Amino acid sequence: MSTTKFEPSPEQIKEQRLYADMGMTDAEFDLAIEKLGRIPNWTETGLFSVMWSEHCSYKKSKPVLRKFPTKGPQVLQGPGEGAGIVDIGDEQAVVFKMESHNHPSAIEPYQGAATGVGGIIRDVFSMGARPIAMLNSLRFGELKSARGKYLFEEVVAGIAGYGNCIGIPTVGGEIGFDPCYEGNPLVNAMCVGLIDHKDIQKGVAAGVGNTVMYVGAKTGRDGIHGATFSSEELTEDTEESRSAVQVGDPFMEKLLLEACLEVVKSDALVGIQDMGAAGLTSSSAEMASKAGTGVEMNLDLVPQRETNMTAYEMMLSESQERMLIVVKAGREEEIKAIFDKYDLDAVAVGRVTDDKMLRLIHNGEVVAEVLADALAEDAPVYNMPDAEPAYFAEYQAMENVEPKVVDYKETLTALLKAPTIASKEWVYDQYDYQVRTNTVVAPGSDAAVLRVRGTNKGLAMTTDCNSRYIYLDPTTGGKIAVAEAARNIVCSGGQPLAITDCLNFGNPERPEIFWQIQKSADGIAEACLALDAPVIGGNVSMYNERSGEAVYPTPTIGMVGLVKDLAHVTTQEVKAAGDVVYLIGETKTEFGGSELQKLVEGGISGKAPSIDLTVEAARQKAILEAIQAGLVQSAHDVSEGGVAVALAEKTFAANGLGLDITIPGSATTALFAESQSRFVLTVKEENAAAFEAFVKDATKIGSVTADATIKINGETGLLVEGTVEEFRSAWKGAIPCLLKSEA
Amino acid sequence: MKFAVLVFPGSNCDIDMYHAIKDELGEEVEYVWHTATSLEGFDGVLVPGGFSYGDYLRCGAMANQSNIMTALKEFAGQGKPVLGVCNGFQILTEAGLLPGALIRNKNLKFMCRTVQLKVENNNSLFTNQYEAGEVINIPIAHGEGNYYCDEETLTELKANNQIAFTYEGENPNGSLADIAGIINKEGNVLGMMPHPERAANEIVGGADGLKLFKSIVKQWREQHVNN
Amino acid sequence: MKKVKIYVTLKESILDPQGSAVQGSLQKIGYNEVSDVRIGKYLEVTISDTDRDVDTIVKEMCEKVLTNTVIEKYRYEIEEA
Amino acid sequence: MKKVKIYVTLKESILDPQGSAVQGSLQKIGYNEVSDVRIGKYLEVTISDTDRDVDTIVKEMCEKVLTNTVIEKYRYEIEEA
Ligand SMILES: Nc1ncnc2c1ncn2[C@@H]1O[C@H](COP(=O)(O)OP(=O)(O)O)[C@@H](O)[C@H]1O
Ligand SMILES: [Mg+2]
Repeated sequence: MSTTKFEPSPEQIKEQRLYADMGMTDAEFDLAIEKLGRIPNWTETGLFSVMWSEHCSYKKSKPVLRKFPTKGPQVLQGPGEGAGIVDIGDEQAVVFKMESHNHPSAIEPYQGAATGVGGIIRDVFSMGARPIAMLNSLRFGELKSARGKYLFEEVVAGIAGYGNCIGIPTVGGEIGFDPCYEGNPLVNAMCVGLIDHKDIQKGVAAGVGNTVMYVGAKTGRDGIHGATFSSEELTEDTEESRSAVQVGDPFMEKLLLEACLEVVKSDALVGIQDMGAAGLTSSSAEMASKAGTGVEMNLDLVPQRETNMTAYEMMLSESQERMLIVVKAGREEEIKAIFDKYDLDAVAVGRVTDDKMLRLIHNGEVVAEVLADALAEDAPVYNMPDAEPAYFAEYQAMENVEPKVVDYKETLTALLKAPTIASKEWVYDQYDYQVRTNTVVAPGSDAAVLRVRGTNKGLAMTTDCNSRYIYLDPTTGGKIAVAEAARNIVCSGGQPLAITDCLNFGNPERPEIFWQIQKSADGIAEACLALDAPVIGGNVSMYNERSGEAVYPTPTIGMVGLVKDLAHVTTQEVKAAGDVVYLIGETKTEFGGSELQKLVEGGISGKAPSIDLTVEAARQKAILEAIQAGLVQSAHDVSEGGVAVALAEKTFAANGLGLDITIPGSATTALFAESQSRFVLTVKEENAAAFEAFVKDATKIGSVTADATIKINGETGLLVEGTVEEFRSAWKGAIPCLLKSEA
Repeated sequence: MKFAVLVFPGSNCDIDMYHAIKDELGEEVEYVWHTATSLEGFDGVLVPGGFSYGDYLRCGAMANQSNIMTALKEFAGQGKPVLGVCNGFQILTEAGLLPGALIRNKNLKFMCRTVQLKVENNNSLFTNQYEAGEVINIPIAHGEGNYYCDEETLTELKANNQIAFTYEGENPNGSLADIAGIINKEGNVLGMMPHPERAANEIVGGADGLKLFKSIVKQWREQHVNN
Repeated sequence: MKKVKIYVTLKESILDPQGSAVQGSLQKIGYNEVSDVRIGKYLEVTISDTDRDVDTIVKEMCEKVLTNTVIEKYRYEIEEA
Repeated sequence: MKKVKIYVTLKESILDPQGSAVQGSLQKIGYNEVSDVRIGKYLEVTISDTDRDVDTIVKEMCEKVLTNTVIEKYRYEIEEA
């Protein structure tokens, strides 16, 4: 085995513990020696270190992920491939996955977000699917500091820049603002694709003697060790050490996308996988491991952007917009012709072997020779210790109390201005949400809905996670995240199909953090079972801390649902004067983690709102049936800010209409409590009786009016009265106003 | 009537154009890859939106260097209809088939929303199905739709009735004289930033754009029946 | 081999919203002395040895592709590399 | 009054998608001698008379606002205007 003359020898790596700089522990390095039967050289140490990083191996999160239900009659492909796949009938399926790009975005927000979008798109089209929509879930500090505003503006611009250019509509998402995200924003991107069953691809290097081809952009020294980097905490000097940030090239990816979708139609293609984290290493090792074969590659043939790259650098580079494919021997030219049409490199760099080895040749010599399974399968799995944090018992012991509210109208206005609730139009206005003309429900309602061209069906999609609840009580909060996503799907007329998740947490080596991970996974798993929405894929992002301060536990849920008939599509805004307004679900004095609590007390504490998944499931089913029966004019779930905010939101897109409402109970609770499993629907007067037969626990609370004002009465008289316009302008102007304000 | 939809590397709205013609208008349509050298057999050419060559360097600049552009210029020179939308409009100005240029939106941001347009000239081959002064709803999605030309050109555009559409109410991008779309002097080339092909079906963005395509077909039918 | 530096700027008569935005934000954080900002493009083009006249080539490329003369002007410097 | 010319370019190791795409199309239309294109920004900043040291101001502005030092580098020239 040769090493480049400037590289440390195996002995030096061991004695000077050089592997530690690559993120490996002593025990892990010993395990690598054991798997290899000798001390790994520099390149090989690099291979082990990236493949055994948390990002690639899930070594610390595997035991948690096992909690998730992943099966169901609808699931065609569960976790393990680039993206999960769910059947939607007619020999078609929907493919989706969500992924984080938090740390890169903290360093270089535009490119970090852009390359996050690019990466998740590749995951979807590497399955053979045509990407049809993007969503995202973002978390920032409270837009008070110059840096905070800069991160927010640039992340949004990066998502827009990449998504718009490649021509995939960005149709939805969510954004939260809390101080804990100030130094470590979260940028999660989700891609949804559509595929015919017959085109489904796998990332396998099958068929000994077949050819391994490298396609797409050239390899540079970008983001070497990115996977390791994302498996560490951010510190003040991480930024310095990031010499080579990845830059996204959406045009290149558009070409790669179109070329790959042509290639998947060819029976010369055997396997395809994107080069994501750990680039050439993970794609080659995983494709071989999955197929039970080996792969031999000649790195001299790899298209390179920079000169004098070492084997180590090439294997660990995270240059974007690249794919590894395996094609039947002798048919390379046909495949190359397709890539030629798009002016893309497509180079045979190796072949599939029968010895299960990942073997690399550079400058005519073998520079690495490792069992593919050792890299892809044999990473150690850790059962991390967990410990209930002290705050939890304290919060659980707290009584549910109402925050003090003096002026209801002023409070409603303030809540509408809170950035987490405020209109996100400033954001989605920058996203092309219509390109490819399938967007039936654009951003601004509950879930986005896209039509499936050529059928009468639609796909509803959303991302959701209230991390404040999860911080207070991870199990309950985890359940709520899934339930809320499902509510948004149901309100739009869809039946939840499955979820993808992105588990964003702090440092799992801290037992309190690992406890948050465990407990929220329990909650998510339970809700998935109750709502029949299995987990078909996802991503884990840990070490989201800045100088020892962890973000709130934020396991974002991305959900896709099936709208059986586009006639069922329902939006949140009220439709006609005279319609009856119903509130569905019970309102309790629940303010832990609520927007009102945050507003009044400046922070959050206490118990998260309770949730009964049996009630939730039954209610969602009843509402969906009522929608499918054509009885519902508008539907909106009650989330942050409670009923008052939900009602106000129902008027903002409905020109000239208003609401006249009377709600019982203590005013503050009735207006602002965040009790779960609640909905506000409107129904035509003549359908009221039929609707009530479907949804037994619906309470009439008022009617839609023609005068564009919002009037809410309580037991004690008028609580809130104002024009729709005054509320709308507060809600709509809040984010632009925060961005303009002095830092 | 048979339409060509030009496809450049990076075109995104090609499929939208294609389906608007095929599914909503019910006419014949084919994609034409940028390396083609002839547009023979087509009665109209649609230059779609998107990001040809990533819009790197300058929107439309590199697409203008494609093989197909020679054929397109010849096609336009024969008086046959050419419609450029969004990136297509940018390509047509780069090619000199339409005067002026499109620069960055005044707020420097990409914008996606539905805007109101006023039909300024309903006498053209592209607008004969609209009422004069009709206000229509059409989506926009662009970062560089701010139309610019010099004084002289603007005077000419006005004098020749070449301004097809203007933004009604709010001008989203800062364009000169609220211009949203212009026609060449001869009347057979239209460039516009808003996307009529995205407004060809009620379910996904309204149907106000369909009349534009119907106008083209009507004119073509009349010519070919009279001959 | 030649290294060509090309400067592309908007014509004076054309508004430069990006420049104004940058000027605005510089002033906001205390650089009151910044009275004007114009933003253009700067290209470094490497041209390998050729029989053709480099000056002609560069001028041609600028006119044909690299600038839009309706709104932009350019100048360039050719250096030995 | 000073006129400052600022050149902002991507660091060498950073991918320049714009530059590569432009190079590709220049080659395709016959400029085979173009072996590399890098695209950066060119700023002209006018600074009115001030007591502060212009060099310091410019450096500060470059670091804080005008460039992203994670991926870009800059140089500048200060001229009397
Ligand atoms: N980052 C984003 N990108 C695109 N759309 C967004 C984003 N954030 C919010 N939206 C859209 O704004 C609307 C309101 O979002 P949100 O308040 O999260 O709704 P909900 O509470 O129903 O989940 C939704 O249509 C959502 O898709
Ligand atoms: Mg909702």
